[in-house]
Amino acid sequence: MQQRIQQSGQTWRRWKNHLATGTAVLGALVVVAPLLAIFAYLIYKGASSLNWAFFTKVPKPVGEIGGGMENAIVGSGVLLTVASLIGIPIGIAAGVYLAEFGRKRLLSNLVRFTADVLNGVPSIVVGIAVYSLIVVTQRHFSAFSGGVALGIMMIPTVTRTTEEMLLLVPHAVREAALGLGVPNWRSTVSITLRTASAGIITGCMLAFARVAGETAPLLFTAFGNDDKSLALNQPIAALPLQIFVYAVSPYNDWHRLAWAGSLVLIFLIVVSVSLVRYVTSRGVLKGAS
Amino acid sequence: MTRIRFHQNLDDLKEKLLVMAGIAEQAIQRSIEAYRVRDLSICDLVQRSEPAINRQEREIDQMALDLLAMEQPMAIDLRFILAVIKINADIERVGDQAVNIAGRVRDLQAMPPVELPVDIPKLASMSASMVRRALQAFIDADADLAESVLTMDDQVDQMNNAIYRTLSKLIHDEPSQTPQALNVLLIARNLERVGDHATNIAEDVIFWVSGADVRRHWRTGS
Amino acid sequence: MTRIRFHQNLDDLKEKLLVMAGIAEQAIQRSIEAYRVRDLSICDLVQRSEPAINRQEREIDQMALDLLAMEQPMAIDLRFILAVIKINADIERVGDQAVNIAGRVRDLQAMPPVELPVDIPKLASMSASMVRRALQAFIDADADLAESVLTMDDQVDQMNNAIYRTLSKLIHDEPSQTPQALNVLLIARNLERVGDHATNIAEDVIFWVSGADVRRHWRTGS
Amino acid sequence: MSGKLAERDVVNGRESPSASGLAVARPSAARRYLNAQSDSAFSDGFFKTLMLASALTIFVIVLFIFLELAWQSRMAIAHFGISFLYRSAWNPVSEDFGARPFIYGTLVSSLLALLIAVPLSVSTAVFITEMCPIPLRRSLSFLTELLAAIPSVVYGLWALVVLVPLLRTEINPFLMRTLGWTGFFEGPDYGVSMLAAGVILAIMILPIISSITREVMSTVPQSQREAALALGATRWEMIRISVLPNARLGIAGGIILGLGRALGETMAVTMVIGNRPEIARSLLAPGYTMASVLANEFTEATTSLYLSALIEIGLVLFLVTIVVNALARLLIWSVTRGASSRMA
Amino acid sequence: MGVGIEVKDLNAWYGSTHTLRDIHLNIPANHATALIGPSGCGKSTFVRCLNRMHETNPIARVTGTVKIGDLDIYNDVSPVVIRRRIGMVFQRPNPFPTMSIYDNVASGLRLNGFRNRQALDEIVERSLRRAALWDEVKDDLKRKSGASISGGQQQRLCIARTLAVDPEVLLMDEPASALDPISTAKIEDLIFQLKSEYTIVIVTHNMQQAARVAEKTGFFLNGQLVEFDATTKIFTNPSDKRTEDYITGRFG
Amino acid sequence: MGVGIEVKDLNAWYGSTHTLRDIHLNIPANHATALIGPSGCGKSTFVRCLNRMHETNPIARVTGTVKIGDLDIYNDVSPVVIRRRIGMVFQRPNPFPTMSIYDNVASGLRLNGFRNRQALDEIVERSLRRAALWDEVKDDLKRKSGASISGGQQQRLCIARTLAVDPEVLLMDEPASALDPISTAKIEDLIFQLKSEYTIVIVTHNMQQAARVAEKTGFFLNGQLVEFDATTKIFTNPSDKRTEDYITGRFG
Ligand SMILES: Nc1ncnc2c1ncn2[C@@H]1O[C@H](COP(=O)(O)OP(=O)(O)OP(=O)(O)O)[C@@H](O)[C@H]1O
Ligand SMILES: Nc1ncnc2c1ncn2[C@@H]1O[C@H](COP(=O)(O)OP(=O)(O)OP(=O)(O)O)[C@@H](O)[C@H]1O
Ligand SMILES: [Mg+2]
Ligand SMILES: [Mg+2]
Ligand SMILES: O=P([O-])([O-])[O-]
Repeated sequence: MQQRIQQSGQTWRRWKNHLATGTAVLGALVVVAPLLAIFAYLIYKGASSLNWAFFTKVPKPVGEIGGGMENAIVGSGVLLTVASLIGIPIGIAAGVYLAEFGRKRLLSNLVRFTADVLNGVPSIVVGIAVYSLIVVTQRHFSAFSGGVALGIMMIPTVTRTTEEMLLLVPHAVREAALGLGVPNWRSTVSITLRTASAGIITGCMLAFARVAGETAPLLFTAFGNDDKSLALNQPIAALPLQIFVYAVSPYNDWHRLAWAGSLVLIFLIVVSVSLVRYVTSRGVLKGAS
Repeated sequence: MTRIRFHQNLDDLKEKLLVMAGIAEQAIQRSIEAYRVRDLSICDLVQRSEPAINRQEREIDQMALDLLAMEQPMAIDLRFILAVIKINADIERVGDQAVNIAGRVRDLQAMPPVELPVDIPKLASMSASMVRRALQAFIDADADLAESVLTMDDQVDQMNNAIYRTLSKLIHDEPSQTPQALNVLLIARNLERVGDHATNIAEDVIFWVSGADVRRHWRTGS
Repeated sequence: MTRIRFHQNLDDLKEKLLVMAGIAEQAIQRSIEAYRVRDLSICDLVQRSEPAINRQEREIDQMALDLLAMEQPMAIDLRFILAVIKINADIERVGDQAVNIAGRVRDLQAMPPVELPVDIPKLASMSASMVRRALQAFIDADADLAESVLTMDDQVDQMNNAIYRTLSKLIHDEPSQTPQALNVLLIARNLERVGDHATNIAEDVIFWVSGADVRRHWRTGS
Repeated sequence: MSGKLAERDVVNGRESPSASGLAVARPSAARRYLNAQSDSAFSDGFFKTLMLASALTIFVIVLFIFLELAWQSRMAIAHFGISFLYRSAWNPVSEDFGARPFIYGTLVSSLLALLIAVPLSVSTAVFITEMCPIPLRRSLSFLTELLAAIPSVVYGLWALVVLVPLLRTEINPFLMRTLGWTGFFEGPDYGVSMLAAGVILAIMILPIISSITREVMSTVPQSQREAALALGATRWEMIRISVLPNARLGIAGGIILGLGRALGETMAVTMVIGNRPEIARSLLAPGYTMASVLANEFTEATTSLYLSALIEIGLVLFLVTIVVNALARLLIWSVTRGASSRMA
Repeated sequence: MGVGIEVKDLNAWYGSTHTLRDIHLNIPANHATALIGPSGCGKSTFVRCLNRMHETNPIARVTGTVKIGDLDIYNDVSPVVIRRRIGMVFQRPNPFPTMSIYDNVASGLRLNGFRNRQALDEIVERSLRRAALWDEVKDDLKRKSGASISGGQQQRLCIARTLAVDPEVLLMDEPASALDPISTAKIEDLIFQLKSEYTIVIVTHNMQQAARVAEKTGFFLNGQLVEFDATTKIFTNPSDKRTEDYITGRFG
Repeated sequence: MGVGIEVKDLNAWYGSTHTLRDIHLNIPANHATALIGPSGCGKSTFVRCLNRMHETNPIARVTGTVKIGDLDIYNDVSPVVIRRRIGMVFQRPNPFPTMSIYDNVASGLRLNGFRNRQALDEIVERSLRRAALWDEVKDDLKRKSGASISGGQQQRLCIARTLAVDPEVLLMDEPASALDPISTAKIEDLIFQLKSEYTIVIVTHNMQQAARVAEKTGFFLNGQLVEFDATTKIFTNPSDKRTEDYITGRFG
């Protein structure tokens, strides 16, 4: 047979195989290197600047050494709480609608598209929109407006992961529930959502982690505040905002605080992402598919 | 589920059975020929056919067994295979009867020839035609033709009984002819059994074709 | 693949066959009893058992057919069902022979009693014991026991031949006893056939148990 | 009707068990209980409406953002018309505004990022899913996932402190020497530059693209790989004919997502791009993006026309991301059509 | 105890394809009835019409009457109520993967608000026993998830889950086709035991399976019910030529 | 033409589980050989050892000799070469979904740098004809994707794809278990036709399938080859009690 084993081609094929392997390894290295560099630098710089005061003091006036970011940590907490209260329920409910009620309809396609658009809308644009809606009408910057901006940014991520995770739940599971005479809403809440819960939690955590580090939309909503504040209608500080301000400042001590803030922020994010990974890797989701 | 090969195998099975049936039928005819012309060489022929028939019986049985094991036959196909297994046994016994007849002819040959007032060839042709008809019914999957075999059996039985009476009277009257008469009586019985086997074959054909177990109406009736 | 129900069904099938075999065997014994004590009422009993045997034959056949259609039996199970189908036919014919014997006894009864120099009960007990042994082999799935049936058949054949010679000589010598002698001769043939059927049953048991088609060695050999 | 039925069943269950068709003689505890339950038609309807309202909220938000931006920028639109998009001037003092340098900066920095990130992230994904030993696989994918979660301001900080000096002292001189003749790498070299923005954007979108690619590659069924191997394919050939084609859809999706993020990325870019509204051929020159100008100047906008012009830039950015998203959907849709049956 | 099912003039559509045509059928109570036929002939559609699962498909439509006992399921009650009374077991085992074995069995009641713990314990045990699964899982009831047991066990779990709501009819759409022969035999034994208490309708591609478990068998072809008769009759001696051709593999 | 396969002392492991133990076996050339046995007995592992697919699993290990004709596949050649000579068809059809039907069939040759368009056309047509698929797809060769045809057609496409590289041996791991009866019958007919030209090894759960297509049958149990004999022998009168028990359903 003419096509049986052409020895000549074999060497070249082996070579190509090696070449491809080499390229992939190299690519991976090039990617991993800066990542490790960032981490190493962050830990090195940040850890050396961390101290107790960082968590318990508010910033000192310009030029003075010392102070901390208590105001920013508390502020971020307030902002993220508001954001989650807005983003997660709306996001999940919309995801449920897309997955369970509107598979093929025009309306749901429109919603799906707008969710993708919203996901792609630059955070700063969201900031502007919220600014003109809330800040301009209230005539002052506020924690509430910041929370709303972040919440809006959470919605599409939560919606789309919820939808995707729900679609991963086999149709058979839904039929099983309906076949038992379970009402539709009950089946959706107790079976479908629960089956997909690990994935949905992942989505929420990712959305949370994403907005936790957002700076741009806070620039003209939460604005920042050098004092600790819990009031929703007052300007409020936030970790990323504070980091930005300190990073672009010319003062060394502020740079130090910026690094420390970054480390804390990353630590929070890493913890939440790891938690998510732990939950998902326990295989709760795997059984579903 | 186009089980082409399976159905070819069924056809092969039928073919094989018919070949064997042909040999058995021929053996019966030959044995009667031997009786008519008192020819020992024909007896030899008949007796030599027995191993062939037995071998074919085994082959057919094996083939049927293989098909049952390997093809999950259902409905008409299953009934067909079961009918073949039963017909197979009957045909083999028809062959046995031919051999028995040949044996009797051989005994007769050793005795002084006598003229007996019975028409064995007629009985023989009757029985043989029952076998042929039953086989034709099998070939054509014709239940009606098979039914007709069942009625012929009664005639064969009557002829046999008549022969029995004639011969037993003859023996009584002419004791000198006892050995010959006894042998002929047994030949008649053998032919009657051939008819019975033909009847069995016909019943199996009806069972295969229509699914009705004809014994239900027939045997209990008689 | 724990096909529990299927195997229960197989057991039921066996059970049914044994019940039927018991009736057939009893029929043979009764017919000989009738012969010995010249009792017409026993003949009636025997002849009345025929419809029951026929009905059971049909039921067993149907059950076997259903099992084949519904359970895809394989290997030993399949061989078992095929063996049952064949044994079933043989047992039914054993029953027929009993009925035939009863018929002969009825004829004899109508004639003046004569003392014939043949031991029919001995032949009968020989045949009956073949049947019993074959059935025991079937119950125990014992191929060796079944083998022993095959050797007994030769003895039965010899006894039958001896009876044939004795009786044909007797007829020759005492023409007046012809009708009685002829009937007894036929009874002997019937008993010989019973032995043949027992042999068939034994062969089927061997086939079922060991998978070896015993006819291969035996029929061609003889 | 349903309520009445439930009642009837209860009655039947207690008093005349065999009267109704189904409530037969043996109502067990379970049966009796279930027969007493309503058919939930109302709660089902309510639930569905609630979900629908939430879904519509998303649509309303996007619509609102668009209308708000358009309304707030009406003054600039009226003033400059379409020329706003291609004029290069940016002079708050004379109130002369054009978005061209920002649009240019946004597009170039994003494309540059894609150019760097796509090959790297795809080959990383290939390495992780197809080649690397299993223990290493986990830690590598965890690492890349973490990177996706690092806030951009941290990237900016790192870029400002580490990347920019590194570029200025080591890499840019090298580039100028070897590739200077193309005109893309000419001095003067400030460190903060379009290139720096492109590199930091690339680093930021790398994990996004690579983790999505990795995910879709790991969903390629093992049977597809075995099909190729069983035909006598080498590992690379197996990847080429089984893995990559099956995953291309997801990879395209990941790239688009990365592009979206690069276009709108604000803080890190603001910190390293140099923030100068000029268009230069050299990638080593500073630039400006739409997002950065908003971040830098929005709170300082003093006149209403200035503010309006800035918001119009926001509007343009918004529209650009919509267009990119639409393109992405179109692309994904056209690819899916070819392989739709795979999904079935 | 089970109830009989009376189907009259049943027609069903998916969009504009007419999937079932004029089905007339009386399914006897407390027996197993098998439905066979070539792929796409409408067997699944038919059983899904019996508990109104058909209408969960947005393009599906159905006309005709289905009576369970005296109850006209399309006119007298809502689908949710009818599905509680007519249990269904699907081709692929579909336990709720996030629930424990116990919760799976309890789900039909719990999701409808049943809260009596003790009664629930009893019902769960009895259902698992009836489904011949109790001995295999009793030690892991609340520890193992419904997805962590073998396929055959999962399918029996699904049967137990259905039994727990004490339905009168059990519909099974190729319940063993995804299982290995040993699990299949167990499911068949189970059906065999259950049929004295329930009316069982089972769709199967495997004719021997139909033969083994069902007293009655219906043969569907192109959306029509060609023949409905005793199983032994269908498999040894069907009346209709098309049935015979299908059974013996002369079809298609 | 096919070649015989000689297996000596084959042992295989997944991690530390010893999956195959001391397998000795001679598979005849140009015949179909069926492998049966309960789930998990090692049938798949065995056939995967025959074309060195086993070793693609990172935790897998194998010892012993497998000779295809005179060639010791574990010592004389690379796996890439051996897999081209020993084609494999899997349980679930796995056509390349992104390729057209034509490209699917041509893929094996293209991999080897085969570029002659005209010869390729011929080979594709011949392979599809041999796989009894040509008439059904000839009009859509380059228009339809490999995934857009029915399951049964997909499986025949996979067979055609394997035939196109003209292997000497065809390994099939439950090739019809995911298909409906009609498609199954087509695949069986196909195997029956192909076996005069190829050495075919087919794993199946369906004993009747083994019976229908194969001349020889091997029975595996717990990683051991219990019996290897003519198919009719195995199914009507096996020598080993364990085989008999499995065949007749007395097992387990
Ligand atoms: N969801 C659906 N949408 C559109 N048509 C469908 C759908 N489900 C089934 N059909 C069509 O309805 C007909 C009957 O399908 P059904 O599933 O009832 O067949 P079946 O007898 O169960 O086949 P199988 O044995 O393959 O399960 C088929 O022709 C099929 O194409
Ligand atoms: N990828 C794997 N990793 C670890 N163990 C495996 C793997 N595949 C199979 N095994 C184990 O090897 C043994 C043999 O498996 P194999 O797949 O060969 O069985 P099989 O006879 O093909 O079964 P089936 O009929 O279910 O396909 C089983 O006990 C199984 O648990
Ligand atoms: Mg179906
Ligand atoms: Mg396997
Ligand atoms: O065995 P018989 O020929 O006498 O039936």
